[in-house]
Amino acid sequence: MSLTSVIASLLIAIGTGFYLAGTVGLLRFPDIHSRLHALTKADNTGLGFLAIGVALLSGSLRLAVLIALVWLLALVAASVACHVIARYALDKRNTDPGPPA
Amino acid sequence: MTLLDGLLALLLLLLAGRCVTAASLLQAIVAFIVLGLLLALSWVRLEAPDLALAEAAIGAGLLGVLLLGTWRRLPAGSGEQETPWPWQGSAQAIAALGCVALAVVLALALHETTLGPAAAGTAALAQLEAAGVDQPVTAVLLNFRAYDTLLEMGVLLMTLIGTLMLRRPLQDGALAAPATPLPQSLARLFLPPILLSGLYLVWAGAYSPGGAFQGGAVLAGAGVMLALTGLLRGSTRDDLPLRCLLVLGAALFTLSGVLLIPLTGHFMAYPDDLVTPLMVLIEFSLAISIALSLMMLFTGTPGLCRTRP
Amino acid sequence: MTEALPVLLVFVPFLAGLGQFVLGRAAPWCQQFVSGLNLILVLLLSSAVVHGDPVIADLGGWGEPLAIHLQADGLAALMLLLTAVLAVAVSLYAIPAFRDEPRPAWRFWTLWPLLLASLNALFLSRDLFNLYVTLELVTLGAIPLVLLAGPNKTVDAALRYLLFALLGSLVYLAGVALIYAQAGTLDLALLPAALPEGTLSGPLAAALIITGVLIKGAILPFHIWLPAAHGNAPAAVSAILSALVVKAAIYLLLRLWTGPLEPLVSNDAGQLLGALGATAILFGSWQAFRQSRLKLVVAYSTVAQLGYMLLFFPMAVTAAWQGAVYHGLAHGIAKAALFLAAGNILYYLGQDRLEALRGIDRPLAVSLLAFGLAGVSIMGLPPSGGFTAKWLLLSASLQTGQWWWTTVLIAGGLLAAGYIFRVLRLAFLQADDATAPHHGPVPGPLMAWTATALALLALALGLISAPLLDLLGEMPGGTS
Amino acid sequence: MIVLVLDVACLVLILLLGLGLIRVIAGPAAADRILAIQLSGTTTVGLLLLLAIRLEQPALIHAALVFVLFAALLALGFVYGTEHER
Amino acid sequence: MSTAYQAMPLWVLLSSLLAAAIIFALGEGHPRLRIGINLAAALLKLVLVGVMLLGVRAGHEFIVRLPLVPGIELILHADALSMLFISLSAILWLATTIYAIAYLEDSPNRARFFGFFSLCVAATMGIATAGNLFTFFVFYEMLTLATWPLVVHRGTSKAMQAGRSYLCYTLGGSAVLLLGIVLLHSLAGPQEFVAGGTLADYAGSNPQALAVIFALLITGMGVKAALAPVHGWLPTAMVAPAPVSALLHAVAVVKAGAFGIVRVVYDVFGIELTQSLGFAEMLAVVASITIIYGSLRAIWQTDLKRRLAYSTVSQVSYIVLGVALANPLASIGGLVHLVHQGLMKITLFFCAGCYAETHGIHAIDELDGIGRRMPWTTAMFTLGALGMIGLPPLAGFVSKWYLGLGAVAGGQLWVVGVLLLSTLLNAIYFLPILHRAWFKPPPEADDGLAEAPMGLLGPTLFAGLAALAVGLFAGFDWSPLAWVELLVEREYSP
Amino acid sequence: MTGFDPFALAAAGLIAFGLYGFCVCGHPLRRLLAINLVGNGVFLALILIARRLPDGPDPVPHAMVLTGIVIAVSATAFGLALIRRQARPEDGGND
Repeated sequence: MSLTSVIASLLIAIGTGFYLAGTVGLLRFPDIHSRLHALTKADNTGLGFLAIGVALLSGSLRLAVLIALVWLLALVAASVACHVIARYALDKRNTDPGPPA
Repeated sequence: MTLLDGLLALLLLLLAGRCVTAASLLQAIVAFIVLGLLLALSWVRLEAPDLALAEAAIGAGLLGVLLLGTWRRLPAGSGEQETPWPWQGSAQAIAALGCVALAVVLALALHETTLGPAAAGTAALAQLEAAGVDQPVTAVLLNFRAYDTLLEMGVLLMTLIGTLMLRRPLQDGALAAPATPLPQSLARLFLPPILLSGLYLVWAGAYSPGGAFQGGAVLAGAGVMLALTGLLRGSTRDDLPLRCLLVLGAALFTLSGVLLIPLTGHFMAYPDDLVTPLMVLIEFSLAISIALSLMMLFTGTPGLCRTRP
Repeated sequence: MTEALPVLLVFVPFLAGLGQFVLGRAAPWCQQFVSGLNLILVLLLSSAVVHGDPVIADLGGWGEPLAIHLQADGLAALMLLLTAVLAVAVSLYAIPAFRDEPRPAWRFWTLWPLLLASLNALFLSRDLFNLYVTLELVTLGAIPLVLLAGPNKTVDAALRYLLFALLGSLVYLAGVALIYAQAGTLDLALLPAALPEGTLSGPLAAALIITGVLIKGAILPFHIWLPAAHGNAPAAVSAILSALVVKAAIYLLLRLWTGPLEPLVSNDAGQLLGALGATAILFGSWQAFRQSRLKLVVAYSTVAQLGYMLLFFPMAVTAAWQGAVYHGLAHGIAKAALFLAAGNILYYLGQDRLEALRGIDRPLAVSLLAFGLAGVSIMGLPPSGGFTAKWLLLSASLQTGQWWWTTVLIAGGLLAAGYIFRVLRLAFLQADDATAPHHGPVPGPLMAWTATALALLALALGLISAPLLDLLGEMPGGTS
Repeated sequence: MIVLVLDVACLVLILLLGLGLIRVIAGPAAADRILAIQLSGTTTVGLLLLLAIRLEQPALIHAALVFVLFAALLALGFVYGTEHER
Repeated sequence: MSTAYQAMPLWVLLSSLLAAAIIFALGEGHPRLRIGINLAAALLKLVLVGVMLLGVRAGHEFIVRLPLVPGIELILHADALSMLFISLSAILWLATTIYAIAYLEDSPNRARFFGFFSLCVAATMGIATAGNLFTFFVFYEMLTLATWPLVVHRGTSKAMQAGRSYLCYTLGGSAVLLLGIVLLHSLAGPQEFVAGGTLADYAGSNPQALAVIFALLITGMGVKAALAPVHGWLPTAMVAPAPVSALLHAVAVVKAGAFGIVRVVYDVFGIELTQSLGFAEMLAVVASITIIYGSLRAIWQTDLKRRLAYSTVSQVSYIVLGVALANPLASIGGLVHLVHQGLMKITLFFCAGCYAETHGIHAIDELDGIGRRMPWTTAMFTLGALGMIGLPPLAGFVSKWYLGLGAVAGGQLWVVGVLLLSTLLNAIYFLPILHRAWFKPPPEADDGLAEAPMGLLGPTLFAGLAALAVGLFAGFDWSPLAWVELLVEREYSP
Repeated sequence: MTGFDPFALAAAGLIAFGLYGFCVCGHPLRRLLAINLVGNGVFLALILIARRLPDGPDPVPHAMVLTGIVIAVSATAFGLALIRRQARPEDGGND
């Protein structure tokens, strides 16, 4: 087993761990804002590690660039989504069920 | 990997059950959207990356947004606690029993039929050489069974006309621009990669997973994003160029099918030396029509225009 | 040369619809041209079919089992003929009916040729999946047409229609999937030979396909979407929906039952379908009798009349085959006439509540005549196409010794007389001057006479059945 | 070996996705459910990347890219509605 | 030429069908043109019928075939029996048309009325010339439909009530009839009307089926023929205008039913088969019951037209009785009554219409002294009434005489009793009217002589005198009696 | 192929759940979701069927599913527009 594989495996394992943290956070944190916090940060870090690991394994620069792009865009998207949801939650403080009247 | 498949299937079933039994409508919608994500993974597992792409663009892009947006438009509390009607309990029980029985029979049938010849499929793979494209699915869609695809464009056009008929009067305004500038920045940042990947998918359809529909759906997603963030707005004025583009795919498809009859002797057949360029041309025109149709199905307006600050 | 006819039948109206859409405003003359051309093409096609084998077009030239074929046999030719005749009449009727509303008019003149193309495509299709696409095309063309009467009034009906139509076609598609899994082809001509025997999926697929088509065809208990949709649409559209769109589903059932599904279905299934049809006849007629709005009476009448076509399945002899198909033709023409006549009444009165009908026989004599004449065919009284069909079905029921269908047929005719005469009776009543309702303009001659012409045609069908039944031919695969 | 790692990672991720569904069910607020969608989205992207390597299907990276490009769209759609009628 | 001549029944049919179509197309305008078309069509038909009558007498058979459904033809066929009915209808149509033109002067919806009127006659022609049960049914239903608008013509709620009852009875009846026809068809294939019947072969193998079919056919036709207990529609239909009542009772509807029964017994089952299976006896009993029951009910009616209506119930059954007795003499009596009753009853209804139109008289007790004010009308009424009672040598006597002879010849003496009782009852309900009309003093507001207008009186006189003539000149060569004798001779001598 | 394919179960389950949902749900949006469940189940079944070709997945069912998805999406979008319109009928007429 090559060094690349080992490093990649390690990275993937770490990434998966972050995912685990994110999910647990989503489930265990008490309110919406802290859940947001857990989710976006942990998950995107996890995705980052995963992406690097996968990029190492992909063995082609083109794909590696593509994977990097995936991660970068995911970061941007997640931050905007998180921001928008946070604002929404702050504005409405509405509770489920029921759409706003 | 079998374990993965099993888990996927299990989650699919859980979500489907949630979707129909959830007390809150939003819960049902969210369950459905997540089910779409899992379905995309299932397509991957089932060697259907084309469909994974389609599901990604449709489920996450168009359909999810429409579902959530519709939920927001409903009056408060609608679809939540439905007033029970007489015999509801027993009727539900009967329906449930019937559906369980159906599921068992269906599963057995599907299990039983996973072996056997596929004359049409074998023929399609055998004649791939002559089809002008390397990707079997694209070959079936645009050449072997192009007629279905053409009629499908008719479906798209007719639902679009129907949706436009539901538009309310005097609403030429854009979506109120979001309160923060962030979404607009996001849209501006994402627009080029979305457009690029959409066009790439159309192009790639000839030899790898992708195609007119996947590409068109991604392009439509770009439009949805622009409209959501207020960069693009619906307009009540419909204009000729837009209408031309909406029917471009179907018209080009039909006309090439009809006009080439003297050369080929069959409707919707293509001469050997022209087949590849024609396929690409038709694929792009279809993608444009699909993208615009889906986008306007979203906005529900006959026209679109840019919002100038 | 004749191979081009099926292709043209689909693409002439299809391109006309696209052109109309691009044009952006109503151009009724274009549709008159298209419907006329369509009729000529169908006549040419029928003459080709009656003189020999079916006309087949291989799309793309890829051959069996891969390519989609268009095929016109006697059954398809008859349905195309019905469509073409109604297309001419409805297109003429719609000129004055939509004259004053430019935007709905544009949509109508766009959607209607597309729907015509879809119907033609459905009747010509020889491919199980292509039939799914055309079924969807037909319903998704029909629903926006329903909305033409004004979204506020019709949105509930359209939504219900859409939901049922979608469910129906997906259930159908599930059956198609199972069929493909076993046979590896979708070509109707190859399927009977390609389907293996003794599998679980075979009957299941047949059941799914039939159920899906029944939902689309608004057969009891799946009829609940129909009355609202047909009763609220503009008259020209109701005529198309009742005469053609639901008929298309039943057509499909006849075609599949005698074709690819033939080895998969049993006599018990036929009896079950017959029972559904009988229930539809009795229940639909009874409901029609109870309605207080004219167009709902006519719409429930459609629920009932569709049931007659289902009586073919338990009997499955040539007389029943001819009777069911001929009933489809006669009902199509007569029901279109009824809806157009009802549309004229609505146009004049501004409403169609039955109490408002008192004494309208003077201003609307021609429309009322059309209603009455078409009613004769609906009731199955001679001399009319409806009677010929009923006669054939009655003979079939006695021929097969299934006398219980005889009772249903007779009772259905009497119930139909009940609701038709209930309407005519009101029209003959002297108007109560004190409650004279507000009246709109009297419908013009084009509106009045297209309805009457169709009604007369429905009667004439009773006299010219021989060549038409000749065109239809024997029941496919039938022994008697 | 590497295959095993990928498989295990996939399994873990799909399990996490399943766990995240609890938020879909439990809520309580609408925003929580949207969060659950976000979580599933990111997890799916991760899974797609892993599967792209595991199944040697580079096209899946494109699928992942499409998912990412539309990742924020659902949240935007939820918050800002659909039609031009506000 | 020869085909055109061969197709005479078709032209007879079309003469009134086309008239109907033109009248509908003309609409409410052009009253003069409409009258012209009406009269011209009626005269044309008379001429055509005359030509055909000569042909049939010379032994020619007119037949037109039109394939309708595979295996089934629409057959128009003129034989001697048809001619009996056709001639009656053609003559009375002319009279009724003139009468109706005068009667409905200035009333609304005349185009509709005359359109359906012509349609009604066309249907009657079709029934008369039908060459098989299928064709018979086609026109039988057409008659039902064409008569309904006439019954409800006045548009009052009472008229609507009558229309509904008419439809319920007749459509129910025709459903039963259709069932019978289809059953017969499935048993024996397409059957044409042939003297002596065509079903003898099935008597041995399937008598139960034949019994069911016979019952269905007779019940279906019995509704129109107003056999008890399915006669209920007839008295209520009296709300229709007088020409319609005349048409319903004398020419078209009830006669169509009776004629149908004659056809079924003679030309489908054949007399021998009918008798051997025991159907004839039952039919005779039903007819007798109807005769007595109708007369009894007539006695208690105070409305003139209702009394006449119950009289019709009773009198039409003479035809059925004649056929059911199944011997030549009784058959002559029954068949000739088809014509005789038609002429007498139309006279009576024309008179009733004259009374109503001229003086607004509907009830019998308003008729006091009417003979002085309307002597001509009342004279005709008297002729008709006495004929109905059966006073020699009037038309009714001829019929009853032959029926009685037939009963005696057939050994069914109880029928003679029925006839006598019926005559007595006829006298009981007609003579008081005559007494009132001639011998009671008129009410104080007597405005002297006030005869009905010529348009009404003319047809009345014509019909009354015709009724008189067929009785007086029954022995002559061209009388209905002679024709019927010829007919029966053909029927009973295979 | 000895074991039971979990996706076959999932496909059957999706169809059954969808039908059940259509039967018992009153709200049109829920019914629309249920219909889409049926659709997804059918598509899943078709893809399963496509897999049994020895030399690579059968492209015909794939094409069928793609066509089906387009139809389902456009019809669903139309249905959603109808539902939105139904939810606020008071907003005036056509145009």
